[in-house]
Amino acid sequence: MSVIVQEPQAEQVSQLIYNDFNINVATANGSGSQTSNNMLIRSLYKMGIPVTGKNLFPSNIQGLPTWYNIRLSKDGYLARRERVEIMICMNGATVAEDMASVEPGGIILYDDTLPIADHRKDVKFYPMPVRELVKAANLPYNLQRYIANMVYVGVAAYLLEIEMDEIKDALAWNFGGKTKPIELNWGMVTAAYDWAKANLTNDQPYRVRRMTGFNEGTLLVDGNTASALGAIFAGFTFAAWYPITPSTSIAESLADYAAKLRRDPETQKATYAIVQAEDELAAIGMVMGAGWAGARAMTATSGPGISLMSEFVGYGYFAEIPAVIWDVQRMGPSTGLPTRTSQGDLLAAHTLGHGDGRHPVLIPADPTECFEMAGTAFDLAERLQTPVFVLSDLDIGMNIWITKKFEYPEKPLDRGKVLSAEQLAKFKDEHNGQRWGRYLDVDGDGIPYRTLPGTDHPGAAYFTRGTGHTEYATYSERPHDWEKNMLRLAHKFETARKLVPAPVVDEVEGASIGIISMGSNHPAIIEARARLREQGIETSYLRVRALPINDAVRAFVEKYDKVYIVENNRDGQLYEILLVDLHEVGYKLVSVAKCDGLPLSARWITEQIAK
Amino acid sequence: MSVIVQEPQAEQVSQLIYNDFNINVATANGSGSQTSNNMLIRSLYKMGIPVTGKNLFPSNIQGLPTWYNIRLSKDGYLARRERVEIMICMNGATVAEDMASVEPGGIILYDDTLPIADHRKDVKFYPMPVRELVKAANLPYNLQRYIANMVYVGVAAYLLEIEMDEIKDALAWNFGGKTKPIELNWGMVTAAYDWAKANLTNDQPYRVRRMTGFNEGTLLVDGNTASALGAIFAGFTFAAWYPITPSTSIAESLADYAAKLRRDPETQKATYAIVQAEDELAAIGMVMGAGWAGARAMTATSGPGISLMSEFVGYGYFAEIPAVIWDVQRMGPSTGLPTRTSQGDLLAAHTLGHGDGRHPVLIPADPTECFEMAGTAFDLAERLQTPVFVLSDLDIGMNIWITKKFEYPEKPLDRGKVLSAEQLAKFKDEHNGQRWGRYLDVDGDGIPYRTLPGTDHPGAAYFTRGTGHTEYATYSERPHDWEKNMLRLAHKFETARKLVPAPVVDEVEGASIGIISMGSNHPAIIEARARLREQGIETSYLRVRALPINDAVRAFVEKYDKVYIVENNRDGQLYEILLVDLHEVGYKLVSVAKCDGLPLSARWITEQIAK
Amino acid sequence: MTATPTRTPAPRAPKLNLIGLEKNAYKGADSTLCNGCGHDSISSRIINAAWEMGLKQEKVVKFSGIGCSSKTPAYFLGMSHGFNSLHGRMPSVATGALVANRTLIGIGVSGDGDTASIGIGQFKHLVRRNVPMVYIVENNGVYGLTKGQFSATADQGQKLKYAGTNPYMPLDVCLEALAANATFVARSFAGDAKQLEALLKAAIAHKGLAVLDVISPCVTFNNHDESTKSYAFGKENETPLHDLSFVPSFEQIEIDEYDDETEVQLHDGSWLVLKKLDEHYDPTDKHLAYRTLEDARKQQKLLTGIFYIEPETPNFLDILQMTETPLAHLPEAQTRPGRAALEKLMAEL
Amino acid sequence: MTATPTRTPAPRAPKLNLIGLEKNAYKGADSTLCNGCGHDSISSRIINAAWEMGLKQEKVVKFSGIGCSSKTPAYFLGMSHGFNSLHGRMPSVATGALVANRTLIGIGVSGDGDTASIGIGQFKHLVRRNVPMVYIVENNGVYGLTKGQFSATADQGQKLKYAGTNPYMPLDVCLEALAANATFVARSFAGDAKQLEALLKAAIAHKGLAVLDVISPCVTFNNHDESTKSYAFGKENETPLHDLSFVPSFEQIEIDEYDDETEVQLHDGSWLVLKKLDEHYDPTDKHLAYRTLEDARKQQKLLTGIFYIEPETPNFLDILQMTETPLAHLPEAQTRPGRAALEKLMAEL
Ligand SMILES: Cc1ncc(C[n+]2csc(CCOP(=O)(O)OP(=O)(O)O)c2C)c(N)n1
Ligand SMILES: Cc1ncc(C[n+]2csc(CCOP(=O)(O)OP(=O)(O)O)c2C)c(N)n1
Ligand code: SF4
Ligand code: SF4
Ligand SMILES: [Mg+2]
Ligand SMILES: [Mg+2]
Repeated sequence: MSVIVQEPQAEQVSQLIYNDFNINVATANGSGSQTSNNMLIRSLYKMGIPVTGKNLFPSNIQGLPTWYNIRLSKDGYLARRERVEIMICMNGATVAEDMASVEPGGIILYDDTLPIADHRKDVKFYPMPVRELVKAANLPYNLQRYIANMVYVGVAAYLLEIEMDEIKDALAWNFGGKTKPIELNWGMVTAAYDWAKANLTNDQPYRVRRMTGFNEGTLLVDGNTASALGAIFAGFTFAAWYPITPSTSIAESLADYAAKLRRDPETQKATYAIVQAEDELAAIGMVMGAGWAGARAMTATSGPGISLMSEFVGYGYFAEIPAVIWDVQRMGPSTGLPTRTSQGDLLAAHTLGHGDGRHPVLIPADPTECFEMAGTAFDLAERLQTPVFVLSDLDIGMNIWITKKFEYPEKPLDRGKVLSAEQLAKFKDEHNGQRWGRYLDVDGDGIPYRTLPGTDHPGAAYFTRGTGHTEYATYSERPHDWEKNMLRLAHKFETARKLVPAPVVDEVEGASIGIISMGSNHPAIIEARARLREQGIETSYLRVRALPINDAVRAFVEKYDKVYIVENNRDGQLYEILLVDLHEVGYKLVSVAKCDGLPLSARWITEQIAK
Repeated sequence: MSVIVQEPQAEQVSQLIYNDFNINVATANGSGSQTSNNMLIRSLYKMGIPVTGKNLFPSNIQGLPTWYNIRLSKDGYLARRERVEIMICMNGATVAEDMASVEPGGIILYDDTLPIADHRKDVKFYPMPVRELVKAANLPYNLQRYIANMVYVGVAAYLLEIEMDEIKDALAWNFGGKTKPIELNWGMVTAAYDWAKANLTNDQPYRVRRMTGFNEGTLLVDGNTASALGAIFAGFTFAAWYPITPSTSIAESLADYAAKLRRDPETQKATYAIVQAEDELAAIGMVMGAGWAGARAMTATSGPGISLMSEFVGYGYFAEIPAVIWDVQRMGPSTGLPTRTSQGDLLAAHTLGHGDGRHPVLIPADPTECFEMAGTAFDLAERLQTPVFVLSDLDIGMNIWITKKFEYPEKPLDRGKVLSAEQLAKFKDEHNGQRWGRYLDVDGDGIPYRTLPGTDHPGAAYFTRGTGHTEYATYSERPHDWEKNMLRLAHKFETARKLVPAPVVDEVEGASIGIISMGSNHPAIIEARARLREQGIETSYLRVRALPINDAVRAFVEKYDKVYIVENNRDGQLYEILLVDLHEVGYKLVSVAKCDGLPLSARWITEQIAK
Repeated sequence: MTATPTRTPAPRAPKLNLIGLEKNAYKGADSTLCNGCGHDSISSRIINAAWEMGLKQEKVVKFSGIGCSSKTPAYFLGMSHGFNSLHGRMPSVATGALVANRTLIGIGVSGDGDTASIGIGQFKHLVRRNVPMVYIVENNGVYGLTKGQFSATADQGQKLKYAGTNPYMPLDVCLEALAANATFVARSFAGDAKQLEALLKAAIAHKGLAVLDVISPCVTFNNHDESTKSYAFGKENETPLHDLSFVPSFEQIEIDEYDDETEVQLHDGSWLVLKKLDEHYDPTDKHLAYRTLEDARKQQKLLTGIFYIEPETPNFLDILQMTETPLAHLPEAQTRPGRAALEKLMAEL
Repeated sequence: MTATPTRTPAPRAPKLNLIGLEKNAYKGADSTLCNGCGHDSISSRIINAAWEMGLKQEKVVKFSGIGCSSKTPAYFLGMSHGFNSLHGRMPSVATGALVANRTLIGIGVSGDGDTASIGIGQFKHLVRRNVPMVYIVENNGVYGLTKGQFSATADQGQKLKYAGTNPYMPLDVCLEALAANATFVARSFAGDAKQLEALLKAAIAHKGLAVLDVISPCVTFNNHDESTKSYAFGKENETPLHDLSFVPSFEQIEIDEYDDETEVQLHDGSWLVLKKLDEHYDPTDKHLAYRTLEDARKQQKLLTGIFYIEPETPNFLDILQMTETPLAHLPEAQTRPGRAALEKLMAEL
């Protein structure tokens, strides 16, 4: 068994650093390190420490390098942070660069069978006798590879002083109380802890300690789970999907939770249907059919999927069919980087399809908003009778976030303007003698009334089509009919402007600079604003939560000398969209866009604005 | 046989109107009136008269109302004109509204079996004994319906004084010299002419007469034929397509002409391949495969087709594959109005696909530019290694236009940066020791070199993919590799900016107003400018011929107080695209957009600008 | 089979059907197809079949893709909702709608281009899921609406005015359905009113997806006598596998069994009676179906009748195990779990 | 058949092949698939077959869609161009490329999701066109790359950890090919090196499209013993139709004819020799192929071998009647008509 011998003697630990550093765990994909990393995060979270985890994994099933970044921030900054103080090296393929990446003064825990290329003098090395500990534990052969990862949990627990009880609780939670795996894993954690205690001198500065004030009233959850739960509590009844990273877990969570929460209490039959389609063209087609027939219908996909959905989304816009489309964005264009995050689908989603047309887009910033917007999206889709996009991304969707507890939705479902047979019979009386027309705007909001197939009234039927039609849904090629209908759709879009979630604004007295951003950039913006303030730059901040934007955005831009539009794509898509709506004040807008597959960091944003 | 008895006696013909009026022929779809209309236009054209024909036909094969609008304009204004002086009524389904639509002072020729709802006093009525004349002609039964339409040709020829020899020549041309149909049709024309001469008093003011000065050096041809010819003279070698109105005739003409012009003189084998694919997804996939393998590959489609091509076009952008995509625009969104024109696909084509990315778009304004841009598009696609769109529309594509003769392309084909085995062997020597990398920018223009499959060199192969890659085409998920590659693609787009066709500018001294427009709006803009000048409003005019725009557009906008962006869509798509590029001067731009399925009229444009 | 089908001589056609409607009430808008188009005949057959079966139109939904054929749902059952979708994509739309409301009776109309060219993928998966609906392919071997190009069902060697000669072997809609595990596979001819109506009724009564490939001449682009999709060819060469009749469940009177007849009882209690013609054809023998269809394709023979049937295989709705109430009608109380459920969930996260 | 195939006892594997290359030269980049993945075995078989046939890699093009399987072209024949296209869309890309350069030898690799789910439409049409290439489906009955959902080839009743139980009957890749008029339809097993190599060679030698459905276990998501796509199942239950060997055209020595053998001569002069096992199977009998495949699907039997072959049917390149020079290499003089042609044309307009 190896002990710490090789590493250079570092200076004494002058000052301990509590709850404020970055751990990076380097493993290979498919090696089961996910459980270990979750145990670390969960126990830190339960200790009250603000913590965030970002999984940087390859588009591969097994064997390629994977990094898991755990940031602790006593101040509550939970964006991706570039610098790493604690490196845990479990993967020979990347060990050299991993060790090189640590900040001076940092520490390196490593599987002691790995080679060390360069004995840096400015960091501390802690070898871990993984192989020996696994051997000693006498594990079932098929589990060895996975449980080996508990070694670093134990060693880290010792060095950082993570509460072992919390690790134990986390394991119990993770394995749903199943004794056998809990014992095996816990055994390995304690063995490693004990080994570390016996063999390591804890002369490094990083420590954790229980704290309060941040994690109260929160959950630790990934966005896709939240999205699925949101859909369930928003009364979804139909989902069709096709597997694609990083959206797959929305559909899979939906299936898991719905099986438990959405059965008829008497018959145990399902109050929903989930269909794995043969592709995205079929998935959206099914959603169109279901939404048209009266289901609350949704799909979840990612970039390539929305490309394939173009024609149907244009149909939905024109034929006015409610549909909710989750686009959990990954890096595009094309197949791109399937396991990396981006905000590159904004423009495509907003304008999807040939010909004229715009679609409402909701942009959640964290799992809580995923939960809420799942409901908002259905309400809007049914109210507006149009496809509504929700643009999440891999960072929100697949990483776990500390996020506000979900509030039970108080508002009843908005099922929109649907006429029952009885309402249809009374329609004329209730609308100044105006006969019902499927595409007739009687309320002045651009939104007509619809009937569902099966409505037991001889006048309920109409013929839905993607071709020109009159207000009474009869075929028409007359220029006037076409134009009138399209102008009504434009007017309906103005109605949407008033209904979509308003931006969230945080204005600072005396600031001359504004920042506009969206979605998962939120934590990085918060942190960047704090850094800018340290540099004497006060900023106000508006977070766009939906397209089309409303007047608040214009009002915000008008107030500031310069407004930075921060986004995670190459082309500055939000910037371009805002330019069109706000062109009179366009000269104030500055695009701050970057896209390399990683969530934006506060450091980079700060540099862009301060420069 | 009926003679003119019923119609009210109109005032004497005080003044004759030569070569300056609008004829509208109302028939039913599939009744064969197309030949008659073509005969009218062709003979007028051959008489030297500026003339234009706009076919307003339904999305139907047989039986629904169709109008054919023939405008004569001695001043050479060839836009759609709203007012009709001469109505030819052959369709009972629309006869009432057709008769009502004529300008006061106009004339109505009608099949005398049709009912006349309202005996307007302000127009002249000329009944035509179609049934009797057909009966007398003793035609083969199956041809009666078609040849019946020659009656109005004969009557119109008499009334308007069209030269009968030109009609005869037109028939000979139309039937490729085949005696039998020429005789049958000519017989009917003359019979009708003779009848008219014997029975009608030509007391109406409209006349044609031979003129010179306009039609010299021109052709009478539709845009789709021109596009196909352009592709043939640009050395296309591969086309894959799926039938869709109004693009179908590009592929069909391509097949017809290629069969004649593109056979190996020795073997009579084809020097090209045209494949009717099973759908548009397959058509663009084939084009991608063929372009990648070194063919000059193209497809032709319309809106729904480009929606379906989204994913592949994004692939082509990212994997850098040359492809030419003709989008002959019809009215969208969705299935829309398949037989009506629009400029609604501009934004979709320019930004097609999820994730970041922009595609060059060429915008021809007439058949001559269709011919030219067919070549430009191939050259650009191969030079830039990217999908290039050509946005024609139904108005250009399917209507016949008087257009400048095609010039034989002098420039050799630009096949772009393709390395042969020999060039590859010398690459390092010729590029400062730099080894060839498929995605390596050695020239600083963002455009790398490619090799074709089959290249006989052991180092020629590379792996093409839609996922992240290094400059050497190896798989990579590294943030830096991704970003570098995407920034190179952005830089390549800047190179495109310099290579695409420049706008055409017509500046008028002292004008304070600018007009920017594109494509088939051109004739209407010319006319609108003349009308505005009559009202004392001088305008300068810039016609965008491609995206991305170049500096000339900015320079133009900077010069004028107000610049109207005139386009045939609802959302003002060109306006929005320009706003992004020119946002500092965005306050000058005014969107003038309309979209009802018809080509824009000068009258409407004039009103928008003068108001 | 335990019970036997029963028939009384059909009474003279009554003016009103079972639910008291005249046949006219089953019409739709006026057709805008070419005079004599096969598709219009099929629409008439649908009107007839629906009227005779006493279908309540409010319970019917019509689906289609794009093409001349796909326009026809506007021309029949005017009191039924219709969804004229996208080219080749009717199957997915129908799937979604029929899952959303399981009480609806689905009738889909497609073309050979719509189904066999662009739409073959969705078609295969619709068949595989056994979505309960009638799927009619109005098969004319050309793209009518885009003016006469070959579709994927055009015969090899066929010549068309503009499109030239077709070099490819056709895809056979029935074979494709069979390979994808279809439970009802039939072919008919637009000119054979009696057979087509019987098949339509059986298809409506069928528990799962019923594929009806109906040869439907395009008089404008593909009706010359040599075409296997022409009226002339059909009239001369149609070879029925059996003489078909349909006995609805509401006409249950015992009669004798005949030697030369096979009866297939459908899920709703109705019967399809197949009277032997030349040879006995057993529509429950899948191998026979493959062989018969493949031979017919090769020999360009127009065989009609029901090639294959599985009356009891679970359909898509059975598989999904949903509540009886249509999803579209579930009240909020049943679709939104309670407050406690959310609290519990969050506690478990 | 006029000639008979001939064989000498195979010489000991030489270090260099016909064109003087070591086997190593046929490798590609290192695989990033899971250890033990069936797909990697197939890559090895391709490397072997290509090496033994002496293929010039510069003349080969590799195509794929998206999936674990579709990644593999990066792992073999590193000196060949490759086109890793979009999910389900390899057929169209391959069609375009092979038409653009008719001298190329096309090898496509797809997955069961890639071919039978999203890609079934393009697959059917590729088959119908008889595009000359090898089309390998690495069939594991799941979506590997997206972590274990059912594909359209999963067995009915199959259970998977995350995906539950599959309620649908599978689409059978070979049946689908057959129904679409395929000219070469075979199935093999990633664990049967000898048979697979023989089939690969025959597929490469085949004049038209050769469909090879290869059962290829996904060790991570679908390798439990009950799965018909597992190693264990394959090893125990693989039932070859015949004992296959391939005699390339360059090994032409006369030998005796055996009673228990059938020989099929391929277009390039090579031979596929089928040695009878239990029963005689005639791979030119299409009816037999349907029956055999349908029974195997129903009974979940893993039958391997060549189900159907038409060695001489014209392929897509024959149909297109292009010049011999690849389109990609035609000089401008041949692709741009002369000035006079344009003048003449304009005069005729
Ligand atoms: C995506 C798309 N591509 C092409 C078209 C053009 N299109 C309309 S109908 C049709 C073919 C219809 O053929 P078929 O299904 O056989 O119907 P038919 O008209 O013969 O009844 C095509 C290609 C379209 N509407 N949408
Ligand atoms: C348009 C699109 N949809 C979904 C995906 C996600 N995706 C990647 S691979 C795959 C399935 C692959 O399954 P299969 O073809 O069986 O290959 P395997 O991984 O099993 O070898 C899916 C759905 C994608 N890349 N593109
Ligand atoms: S074109 Fe053919 S299919 Fe279309 S309506 Fe006319 S006859 Fe029918
Ligand atoms: S997940 Fe399955 S198919 Fe993919 S590499 Fe691993 S074993 Fe192979
Ligand atoms: Mg058809
Ligand atoms: Mg698979």
